[in-house]
Amino acid sequence: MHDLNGTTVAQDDAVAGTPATPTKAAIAKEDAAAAAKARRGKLFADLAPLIGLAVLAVAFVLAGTSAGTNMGYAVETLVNQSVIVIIIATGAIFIFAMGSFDISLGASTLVAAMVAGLVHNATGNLWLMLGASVLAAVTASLISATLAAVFNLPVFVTTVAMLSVLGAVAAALVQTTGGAQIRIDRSFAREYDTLTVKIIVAVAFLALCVFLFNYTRLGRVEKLMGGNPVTARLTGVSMKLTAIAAFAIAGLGVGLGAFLTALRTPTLTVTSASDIGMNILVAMVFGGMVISGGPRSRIYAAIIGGISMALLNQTMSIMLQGMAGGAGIAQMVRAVLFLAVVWLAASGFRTKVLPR
Amino acid sequence: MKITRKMAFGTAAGVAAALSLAACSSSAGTTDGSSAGATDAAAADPVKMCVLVADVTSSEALSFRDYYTDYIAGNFPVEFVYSDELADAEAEKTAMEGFIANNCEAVISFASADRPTQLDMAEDAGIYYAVATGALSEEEYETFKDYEYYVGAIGPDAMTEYQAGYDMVKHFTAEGDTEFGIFGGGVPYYLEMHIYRAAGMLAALAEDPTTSYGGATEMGDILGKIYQDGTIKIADFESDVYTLSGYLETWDFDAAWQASMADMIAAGPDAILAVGTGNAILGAAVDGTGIQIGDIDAYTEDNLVAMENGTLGFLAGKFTSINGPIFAATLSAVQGEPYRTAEGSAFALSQGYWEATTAEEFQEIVDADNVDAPVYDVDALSPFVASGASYDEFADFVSKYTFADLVG
Amino acid sequence: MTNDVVLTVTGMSKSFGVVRALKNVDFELRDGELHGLIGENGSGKSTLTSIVAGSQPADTGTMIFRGGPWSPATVNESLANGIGMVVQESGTVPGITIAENLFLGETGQFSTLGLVNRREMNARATAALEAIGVTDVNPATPAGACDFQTRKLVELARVMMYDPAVVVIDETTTALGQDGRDLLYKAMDDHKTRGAVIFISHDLDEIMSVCDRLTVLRDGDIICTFDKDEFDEGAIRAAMIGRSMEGHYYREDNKATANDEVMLSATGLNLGDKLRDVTIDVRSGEIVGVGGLSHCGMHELGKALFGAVVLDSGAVESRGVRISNERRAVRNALGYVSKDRDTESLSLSASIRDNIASAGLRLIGKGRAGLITSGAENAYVKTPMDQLEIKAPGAGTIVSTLSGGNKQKVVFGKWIACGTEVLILDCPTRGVDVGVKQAMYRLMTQLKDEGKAIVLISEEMTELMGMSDRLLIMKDGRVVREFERSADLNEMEIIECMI
Amino acid sequence: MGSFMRRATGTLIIPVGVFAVVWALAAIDGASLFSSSDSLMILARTTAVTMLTTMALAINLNSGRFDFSLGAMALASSTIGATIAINVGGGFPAMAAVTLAAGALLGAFSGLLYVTLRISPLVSSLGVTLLFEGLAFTITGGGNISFTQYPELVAFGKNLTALVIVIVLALVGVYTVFDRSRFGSDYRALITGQHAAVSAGVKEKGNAIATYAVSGGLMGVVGLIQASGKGLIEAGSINFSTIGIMFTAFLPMFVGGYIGRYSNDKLGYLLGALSMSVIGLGYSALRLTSAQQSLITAFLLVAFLIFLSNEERAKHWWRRARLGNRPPSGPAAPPRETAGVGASA
Repeated sequence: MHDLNGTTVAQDDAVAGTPATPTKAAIAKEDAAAAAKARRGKLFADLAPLIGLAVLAVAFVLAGTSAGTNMGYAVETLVNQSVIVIIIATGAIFIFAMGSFDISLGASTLVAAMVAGLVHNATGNLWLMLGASVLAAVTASLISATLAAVFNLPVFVTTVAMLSVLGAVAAALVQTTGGAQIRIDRSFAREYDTLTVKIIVAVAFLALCVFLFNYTRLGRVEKLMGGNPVTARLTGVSMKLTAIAAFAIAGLGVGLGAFLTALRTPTLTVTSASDIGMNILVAMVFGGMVISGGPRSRIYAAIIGGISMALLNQTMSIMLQGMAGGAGIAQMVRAVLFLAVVWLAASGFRTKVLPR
Repeated sequence: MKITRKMAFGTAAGVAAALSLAACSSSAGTTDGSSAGATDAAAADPVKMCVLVADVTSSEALSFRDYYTDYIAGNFPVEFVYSDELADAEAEKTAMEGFIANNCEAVISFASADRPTQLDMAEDAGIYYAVATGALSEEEYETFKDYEYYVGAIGPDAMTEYQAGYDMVKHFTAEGDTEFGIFGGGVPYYLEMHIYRAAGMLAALAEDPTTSYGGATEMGDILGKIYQDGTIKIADFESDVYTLSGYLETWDFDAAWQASMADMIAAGPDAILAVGTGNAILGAAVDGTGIQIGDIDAYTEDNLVAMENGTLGFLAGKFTSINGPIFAATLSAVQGEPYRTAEGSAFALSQGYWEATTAEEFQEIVDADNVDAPVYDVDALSPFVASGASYDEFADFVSKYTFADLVG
Repeated sequence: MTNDVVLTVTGMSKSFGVVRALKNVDFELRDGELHGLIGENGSGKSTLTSIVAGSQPADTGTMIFRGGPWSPATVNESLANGIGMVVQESGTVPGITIAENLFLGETGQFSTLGLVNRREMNARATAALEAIGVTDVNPATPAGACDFQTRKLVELARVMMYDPAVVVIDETTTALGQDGRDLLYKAMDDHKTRGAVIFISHDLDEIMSVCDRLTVLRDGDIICTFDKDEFDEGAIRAAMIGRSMEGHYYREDNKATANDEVMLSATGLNLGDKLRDVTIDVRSGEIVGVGGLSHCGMHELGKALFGAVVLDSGAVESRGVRISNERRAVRNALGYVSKDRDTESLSLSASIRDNIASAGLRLIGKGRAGLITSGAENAYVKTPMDQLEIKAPGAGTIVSTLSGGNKQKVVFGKWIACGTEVLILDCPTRGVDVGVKQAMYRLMTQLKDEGKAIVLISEEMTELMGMSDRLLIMKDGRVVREFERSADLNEMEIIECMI
Repeated sequence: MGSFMRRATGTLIIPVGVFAVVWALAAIDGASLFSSSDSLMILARTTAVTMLTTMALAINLNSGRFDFSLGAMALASSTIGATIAINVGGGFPAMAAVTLAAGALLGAFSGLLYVTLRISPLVSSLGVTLLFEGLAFTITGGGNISFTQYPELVAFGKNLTALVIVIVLALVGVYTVFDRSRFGSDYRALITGQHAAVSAGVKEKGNAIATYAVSGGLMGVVGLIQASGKGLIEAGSINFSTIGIMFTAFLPMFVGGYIGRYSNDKLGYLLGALSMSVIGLGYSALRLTSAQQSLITAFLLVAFLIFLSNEERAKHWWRRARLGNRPPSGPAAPPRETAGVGASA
């Protein structure tokens, strides 16, 4: 799945175009042209998700205004619906950047939200609730990471196992209440389920992630690992510590996302947060994240992708309201757009053999 | 195929164009739809009613939907906007947000993952909210009954659910059956209505003096035990008369589940008592075994076939147009005449099931009430839509819901 | 031997990015001859033959084969039409059987309705192997379960099976034991009765003993061609290196020098049959060469010294610190340049900047609370890029677009920039052109003068002799002999220890 | 003969061991694994579903191609097959033929999309999952397809003989296609030598599309069996709710890879699936709750992977402890199975 030899095609093209008796200057010129072509491809790939976002924003505004949608409320809704996915997906980029794959994030969001709910119900304290949520999520995340590190397992498989385990834990947590749900006090949830709280949490966490990813060793090392794990190891990178750090950050994101989930939907059942696991994956890819990680990982992917998805979902629901089977059509349109954006984003990075 | 970047740009531009075109045409479509509705109903401005549905795939949900979108929308000045399948509270909230943004004037909710949140959102947004085929818990009712935009609830309350389970067992024991299996459906997920139905079944059996469930014989005790265990334990069932030979509930339809189902059927009970969707899940398996299913579901074609061939021995079901009165109350509220109780609160009215034990009864019900000719038709509902009817008149209308009341 | 010309190459040029691998080359192959090609790495031997055998196109030039124009688009097309090549790097696929490898992409000939008749295929495979004298290989064995020599012989058999008029054999003998070599020599000799052979080797003695004619390449040019009766070791060597006028290639001095401080010491290293009781010390200002045949264990030793393998027993220490893993190695200023540059030393899809900075992120962040800004990073990367003259449009250039030499410079840059004190180099000049090679040697000399310690693992004897203060020869996982730098080191004597 | 014994032991140790342990646990609890006349049929049915899913997953995952769309392919193909059989007629033969063909076509479409777009197969499969789920939803308008009125369409899923025949045919078919055919040898060459095989003239794109088509066809059969097993098709499953089935295939796939070292990986998938089905019967006999089942299955997955990943390490320690520094003797270990390459990503 690694996109090695990323731009070899560009090089081949340049070589094929070399004139019959190449002078040094001509070679240099060809070289510059090849490099420029590669840069254009890269730039385009970087821009594709933004183009997608812009297209969707335009479509949303057009659809919304012509259908008489309450745009002010709709925009606020956009934030409400995307912020949790954005937070969790941004944290998860630390896992994906190093070439690992975590399928259990949705389940751990659920468990963390439930723990948050139980702690709140026991203590009534907002901060304890937040702390418990983060602690539960980080713990779950670190169990996967340490299992994988200690026993040399592929992370993906440990997270598949975690998915089952967390599902069972959620069922057990619900049973402690002697009912189908963990209910958090409604008025308390309403007090804090505000745009301000969401934006504070999101901005704080995203700033932390951007800082760690772009301005510290951790982000560089993860991209190196994603690009070529053997090289990373032979450059003195501790794979285990890096993986544990990445999973801890992702856990923090899940914890915060779960905290907001508990406030947004204070009635938690075993099916709560069931869509989040896949949504964060789609959001990341939609936003231009390379799923195999490596040097082209982008910390902003989740933000772009999360908003794009919320825009798309709202546009589709405006357009298809009242239509039987509309959900199926909406989902197919989503799929086509998703594939189109991914394909555009990968357009500068073709190889001779099929990507894996 | 060689894909160039030019094509890529083309695709992107095309997608944008298509989306915006679709956007325009969709608004046009909305207008068309409403004018069509208006022609029939001879009213100018259709009321946009949005419907929250947790499970859009069941045949029950589909027939309810047909009743609203085909019959009601064709005869009243309304248009219906349905939600997608709602898996959880988050999905409900997202759908509510979409409804509010898109100027719904009322929400009729079939989704119960987080009713308090829905109620709060509707109240904040100033749109009417009604609960269909369900009820708020007492505690919830006390909290929300004075909300200005809460219309009320019509549907089986917990006791009605309990009664349906009770009636089912009474039917089979009257036929002389003594050995049963129970399909507990959503009991492990603490689905309240399933627990009450199961409790009703056990309580009916426990009327025999030698019979008890873990020592419990009364409704309250039985409910308590089920809530405590989160399941039903057949080992705790004691009786000299009756046998509980199998128990199954819903989870992944995997090897273990299928083996458990086979065990339950292999034990050869006289009947399997299902808290819901029993025929859909077990019908194929019991076909030809002589075991009957008692079910609480809806009057669908599948269930009719099952009753004809003897698989389905008892059905307590919601009839197709059961949601007529809640619609009438909601539309009335939107048009400025909400029904309020004497205390000025939102109403909480109960409606129960229609029961059928033979194909003939079943057929009678289907003939009497279907999407084309519902029992709650225009004539029945119109007197309660902004026509000055009092709360008591409306409550009386709702309470007469049985087959005998409505059909004769 | 007839004197008919079977293949003519005229005015062929080929560039890879900024590296000109072939410069307007003319070459002639006669029917019935065994024609040797010799030259330093990067001299253009493999480029020339790979174009002839269809694995890449030339930029310019024409080829005439058996009287007609020749420009094969693929290796298979070339093979089917009369020119086959056994490549330097392993070309077998590990997950399929020997027989399937022999008929890779060609299994259609055994299939009816898409089903492969394996009995027939295996029988044909056995016959093909026996044709080159290999009798002890079961064609149903997965290639991945066979040793390197067997896989190499399978490649030879695959080519020979087509009975091409021209067979190209590219530096295959380094992978072969004596028995394998004998099989190869016999196959080549037999083939002369049916066509011609181009044989590429680094081993001057070997090439002189088996070839009828010998062409020397250097820096993408053909220098000269010798007939058998003109073979003279001195003259050939002079033609190969031929750069006395261009300043010193290797080190100028002939004396072993080193400071006192022991920078790296390994004691009693054991690892399966790869390392057996290896003990070495490397001192400040010293270049310790390690040589031997490909599978003598020297590459494993390189990794072991860097803490990159889990040893059965033994320990590596650097200035009092036990080097038990790569992380501790880097923290203690060790650096490692792998033999497999693209897969082990670089992140190809990353930029030059990302690669060079990767070992020094702590240094970049030092004094600024770990904060890594692009300004600081660019400044950090600029020095090695300038010093090593890495040819690229900028530090943001993706490494996969660079030539082999420049890639290797990036790897060196990574270790130099972070202040490495002990550098373990495994075949550092593999696949780089002569100019870069010279730059590397200069750099090594400079590092030695600065008091760094260097372990130079190489398959090239001239390089080892030219650069090492001490030269350790390994065989079967053991250090069998140690030579000290002096003017009168005898290459033959050294090679004898290896075999 | 020694080699035969070694191979037979390696092949059978897992299924026989699992059976013995599960049987013993059930016996201690006083329960029987085969308590009803349908037990064997259920064993065959779940074995068939698990084996086919495992094969469908493994044939692409071996090539590093991760496929989330397996469940969606089963859903969409069975929805198409059932809709046509119910609305057009033709009975079970029509339903089976259409479902199988639809599965293969959907698979081929998925493969075509991947080779045309040349994007990561995992990402492509995410899009394909959404597409196929959406397709099934659109066909039925979101409703379930119930077979209560058409029991003849699903009788095959309750027929032990039919299920055993499906298992045998699928095993022989997949073995023939991947181990005996020209396509198969190209396929296996591409797995471990993508570049070498492509440069030797193997048509990678066609091979990939065909592999996806086979995977889709297998999932079509799974869809058919599941429709029979449940008596209904939940065509309203969207938002990735079909991906769950993929996770049930991991453990059998790893077991299959292990067994493949001693005999054949396809046979291994069967035995792995059989083992999982026996464990399922055990869960039922022991009356474990679904939460307990998930925990045990997760534990088994991790434990088996720990065993696989640390086998070499364990041997290394063993060698150190027993032999000291003497070199090991004996033949080289068989090559490690490449299954799970993609999963490590």
